[in-house]
Amino acid sequence: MSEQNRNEPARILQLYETMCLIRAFEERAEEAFDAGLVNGSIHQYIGQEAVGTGVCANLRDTDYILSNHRGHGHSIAKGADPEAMMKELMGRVGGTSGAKGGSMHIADFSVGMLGANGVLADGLTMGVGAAQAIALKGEDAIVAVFVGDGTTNRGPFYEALNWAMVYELPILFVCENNTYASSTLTRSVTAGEGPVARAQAFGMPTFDVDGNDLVAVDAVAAEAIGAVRGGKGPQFLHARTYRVKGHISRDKLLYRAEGETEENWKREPLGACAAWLAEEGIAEDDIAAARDAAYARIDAAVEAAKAAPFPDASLAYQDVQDLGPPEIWPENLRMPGGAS
Amino acid sequence: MSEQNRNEPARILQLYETMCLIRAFEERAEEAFDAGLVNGSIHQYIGQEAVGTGVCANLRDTDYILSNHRGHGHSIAKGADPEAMMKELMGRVGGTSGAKGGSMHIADFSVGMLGANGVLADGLTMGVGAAQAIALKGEDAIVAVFVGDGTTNRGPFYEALNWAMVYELPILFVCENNTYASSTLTRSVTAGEGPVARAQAFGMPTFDVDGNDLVAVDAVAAEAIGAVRGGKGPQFLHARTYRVKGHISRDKLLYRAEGETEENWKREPLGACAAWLAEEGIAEDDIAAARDAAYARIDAAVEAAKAAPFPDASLAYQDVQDLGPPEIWPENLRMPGGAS
Amino acid sequence: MTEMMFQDAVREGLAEEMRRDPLVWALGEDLSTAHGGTSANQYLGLIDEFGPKRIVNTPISENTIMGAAVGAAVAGTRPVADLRMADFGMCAVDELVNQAAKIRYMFGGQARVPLVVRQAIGVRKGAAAQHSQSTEAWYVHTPGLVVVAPGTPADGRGLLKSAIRSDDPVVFMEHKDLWGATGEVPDDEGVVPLGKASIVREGSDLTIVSWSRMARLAEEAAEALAGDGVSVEVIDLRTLWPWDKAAVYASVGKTGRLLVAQEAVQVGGFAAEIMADVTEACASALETHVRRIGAPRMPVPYAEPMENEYRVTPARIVAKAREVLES
Amino acid sequence: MTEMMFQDAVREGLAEEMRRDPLVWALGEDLSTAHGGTSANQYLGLIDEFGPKRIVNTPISENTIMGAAVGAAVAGTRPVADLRMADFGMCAVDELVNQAAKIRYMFGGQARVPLVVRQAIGVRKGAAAQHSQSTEAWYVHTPGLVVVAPGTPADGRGLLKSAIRSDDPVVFMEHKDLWGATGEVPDDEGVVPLGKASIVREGSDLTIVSWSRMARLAEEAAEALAGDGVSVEVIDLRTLWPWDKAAVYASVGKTGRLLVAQEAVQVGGFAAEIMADVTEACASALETHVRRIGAPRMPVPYAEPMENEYRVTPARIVAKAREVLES
Ligand SMILES: Cc1ncc(C[n+]2csc(CCOP(=O)(O)OP(=O)(O)O)c2C)c(N)n1
Ligand SMILES: Cc1ncc(C[n+]2csc(CCOP(=O)(O)OP(=O)(O)O)c2C)c(N)n1
Ligand SMILES: [Mg+2]
Ligand SMILES: [Mg+2]
Repeated sequence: MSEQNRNEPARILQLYETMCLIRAFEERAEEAFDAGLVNGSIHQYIGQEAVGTGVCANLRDTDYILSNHRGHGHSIAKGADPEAMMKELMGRVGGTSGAKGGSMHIADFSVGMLGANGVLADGLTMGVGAAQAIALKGEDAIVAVFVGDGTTNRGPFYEALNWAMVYELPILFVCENNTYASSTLTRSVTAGEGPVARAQAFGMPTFDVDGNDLVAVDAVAAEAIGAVRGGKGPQFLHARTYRVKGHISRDKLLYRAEGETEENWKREPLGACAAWLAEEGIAEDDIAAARDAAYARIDAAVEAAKAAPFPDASLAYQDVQDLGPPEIWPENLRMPGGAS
Repeated sequence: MSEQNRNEPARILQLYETMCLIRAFEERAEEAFDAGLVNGSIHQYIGQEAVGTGVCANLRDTDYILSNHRGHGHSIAKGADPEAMMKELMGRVGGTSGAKGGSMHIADFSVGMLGANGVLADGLTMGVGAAQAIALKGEDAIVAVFVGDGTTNRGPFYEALNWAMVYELPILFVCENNTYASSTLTRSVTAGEGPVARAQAFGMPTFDVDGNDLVAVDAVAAEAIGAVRGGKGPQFLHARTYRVKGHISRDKLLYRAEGETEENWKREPLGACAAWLAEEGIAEDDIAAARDAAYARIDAAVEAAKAAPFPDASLAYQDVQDLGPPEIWPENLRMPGGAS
Repeated sequence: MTEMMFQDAVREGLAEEMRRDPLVWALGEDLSTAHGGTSANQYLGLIDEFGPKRIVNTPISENTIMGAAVGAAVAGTRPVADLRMADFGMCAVDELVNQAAKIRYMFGGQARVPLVVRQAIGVRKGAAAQHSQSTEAWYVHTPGLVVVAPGTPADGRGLLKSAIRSDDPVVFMEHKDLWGATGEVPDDEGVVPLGKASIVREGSDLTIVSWSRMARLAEEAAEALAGDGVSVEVIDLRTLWPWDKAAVYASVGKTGRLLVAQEAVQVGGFAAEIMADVTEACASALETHVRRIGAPRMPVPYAEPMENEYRVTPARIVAKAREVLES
Repeated sequence: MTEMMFQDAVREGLAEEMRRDPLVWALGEDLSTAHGGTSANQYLGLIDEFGPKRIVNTPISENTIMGAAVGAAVAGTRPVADLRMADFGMCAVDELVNQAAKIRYMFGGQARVPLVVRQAIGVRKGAAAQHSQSTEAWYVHTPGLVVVAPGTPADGRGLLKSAIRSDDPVVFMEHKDLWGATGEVPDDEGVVPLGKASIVREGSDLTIVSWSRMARLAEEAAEALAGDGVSVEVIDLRTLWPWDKAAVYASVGKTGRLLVAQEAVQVGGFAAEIMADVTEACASALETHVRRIGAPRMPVPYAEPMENEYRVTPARIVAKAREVLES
């Protein structure tokens, strides 16, 4: 994406379609979960689509991202195949991680998506390491790491910030401040001014943006990523957003004030982006077509996933490690078709 | 110590004696180490005496401190018995920790010294917990935690700062910036402006002081501790100092520029304090008497420690836990007098 | 007796201890809020009765949840630190093992560390590699710790009470898949002593020793074997350190045959310890050598067929039991 | 052959691998500086040859030392992360166990994690509870990890090379008390394969299996027993996972008697695993049941008489060996 194309409606329309893809994926994933088709639980990215989309729009295939437990949006934005992702959720052959990981362990190394993560903050320390590998190899690539607001209270967050600055690594930290950490209001357990002030204490340049405004995120991400690419060292992007859905698929949001969710839903990023596009002269039909294309692609992904076979139980023994057998069940304990 | 006594020469002379006690303890401990009388290794506090002394001078017996690996000075300043400490170093009956812990695990709960610590930063998280216990019990006490400059790069440091602020705990963080972390110049692996800026990012009030100036430390500690006691929440005290000796007893300081140690030795706190006392009209004889009393007390402690018996091997099985035996050696493997 | 869900019974136990002793308090992530999901309801409503100083909703700071619990314990309170899962417990191994387990000892008995750390174990459907681990063997191997792994609502409640009253640090490992399980819970105080096994089924041909949810599967296996005329004694250890050697030895003395069943990865698991111990201690009583069953040495996979391949099932226990019986 | 100190041999091995492969690098606290003490000389001088991008002096940030190594490994380099001691390694169990050990598996084989994590084990005189732990059993119990515990300078050098070349994450556990020990080191490349035991003494009456420094004490015990006419075969496992079952089974087939000796706390230690395995696998070859020897279940105490009480000594091994021989 060349610089002059930025903020061009055609580009934003494309990114709008990516956001729709994420939205559709999350909606269909929830339906699949409710229908009992998902083996584990899921963390939805609904309402935060602009952050992952705007950031990844400024990354190249050769750049890396590291994600967290809420990784569907990051994965799609970085170019992972939603069909393979849906298969992963449903535990089918063809899943991104061979159906070994599920929602929290989606990864697609072919597009530089180095993995979602079930343990908070570990993506940060791994991210600085990936950036160090880039530096050691002299590659022309950068790393972006996504971290939730609640996770900025874990120690490894600070270690990673310090580390990135000490070694002047090519890394962008993206703090997605969606207001909540699980059922806890993050500000109720967070001292001081928050993530931006904390990053600044390490001398790191920071950016603050309305994370529900795709155009704004895209522009700020371009600037921050440009700085990283330009050798200016680590940058910190704080995106203010809101998690409109429950923390996990089972969450009934009992901890929220009445009307809070609805109030925030009014700010969700897709509608705002569609309105911006319309204002910029994109035809309503084209906007609708982008949305429809996204939903159609995800619907097809769901069908393909449902039709895909379950992996054979014996695949469980693959990819543990090269050395040392996984000590599989002896003959008399092996059960055709798995457990009793 | 009432407010009007502060900065009074008589008070400072007392604290000078405490510093001499620490200095003498460390010198004699090194001699004992060199003579093979210390079972493990030691981390000396020489050059930093003013920090522990000045801070603890403003604490009460009922207040707690949590220390780190370099804990001799903190212990003495908080009122632990140097003789019991010397016995601990020499692994004798009567050691502060029953000769079970050694130099890195000196504790004296009777004076609120909740322990040195062999793992960096753990005193911080334990410290906020101790402060939380005080708050829960509604006690009129506070906690002071000592942390080295190098340790401020460990994640738990930040977690503890945030935690202390969130629960508005009665705690003072004392960062002893002695320039080095083991053989590493701390600033070479520390981004941004350092500990003070980091604490401020959590909204914590901070104090910065020349850690080699006892009078200054005493005054600043009084202010900071007064704030904690006055319910103003956690405070952060940054004391600039210098570790004139090696990191551990075996350290030959090969990583230092020539003359660096000597240059810094000129700023060591005892000489400056003695000069201040003289200027304030304390007779040289009185100053010398204080020093001599300290050395005499430590020399006696060394003699007492040398004369004390080693603990019986069977004591090793005590104080593991109430439930479940330590699974001691069966009869045929028990050896009179310990190992072969 | 009242029929209760495991998580409700344990919550009741906690509430009763908190009423009994004002120095008991709990800390952890999301303790004071209600999800509506299953797993976060272990503290539901307690905030209303005990307030935010005793039901402490913490930042996401595992090191400090554990470290603060240690500090608060040595300073005279009785914290219950919740790390949610043994997998996240790995973020605080240092504070648990280097501090909680050692403080009393290395300070020569000056201090006690009366804390309970809750960290749930076990495979829960689709939870995959980072939310399914059973790490009880690590803590059994750690001097200074008591390790508890209850398998019924009554034991969960009764052992939590004992754990809270204990002056030793106790690692309290619930099974995530038991949280929703139901069972009879006594109406009285119902304290269950630490270190005492429960003989959940008497038998004379074979002893199966197990704990946590696996003890329930062992019961199922015993039931199946009973259909074939085999009489199996099932021992639910409940406490893993110190484990009830007397009960196990006595049972082995009766049956002469022992199978140890665990959910965790077999290699290096706690079953090996029981085998090693009983092999030496009951050499003359054993009619055949001790056997064990545990999971393959692999991370827990996600998709159902593979997840099932990981699982120790009643059918597999039965098959292994037959091997013991036929030898 | 050249006589070398353990730490020097291992440093040589690292330097040779760094010369061989530019993607090999090391990170940890104080790696580029010289203490003058013993334990910090494992990297002495390497900074001069390899520079600060490959000998990386880190902040005191254990989570990130381990986490960055994982990230750098999946991104195509071969880091050697030094956590100094297994005790401090506890600060990074999460990154090692939840990430390094599982990434290949939970991402369906998309990535490898070719890293080595050095974390020394063992009691060193007067190091006490927090600087003396031997935690190898934890990592043997962790799927995805290879665990190495060399006991000689040659094995230290040769196994570090194999560990660096391995695409699996390897936990490399030196013994602190071996750093200064000397031994013959081959002048050639001297790669020692992972997973292969070393039969350090042949014998026919009894097999003693051990590893790390304890294998040296087992040799001393064997020597003492030889004086009484007992012929002991001593196997130094060197790699704990995967351990060399073929070598142990063959030896047990010959001697019919097995004693496993470890320095770590006996309860829940790796010796229990070997016992459990061999008990099942070699049932017919065993003339008496397998025995083990390990430390009491207590933290490591400081004062010498108590520290010695903790220690597994050659004399204790001899006494336990006699028990095996007389049964
Ligand atoms: C180390 C660790 N602690 C706790 C959890 C459980 N957990 C999963 S997500 C979550 C909340 C995360 O909040 P935030 O960082 O704001 O991200 P968000 O879910 O809002 O995207 C918690 C506590 C975990 N997965 N890992
Ligand atoms: C978690 C942990 N990592 C590493 C060590 C080894 N170590 C002991 S002291 C030390 C340096 C500490 O530096 P600093 O915090 O500045 O304290 P100082 O020694 O200067 O008083 C190191 C790396 C340790 N004890 N614990
Ligand atoms: Mg959030
Ligand atoms: Mg320092």
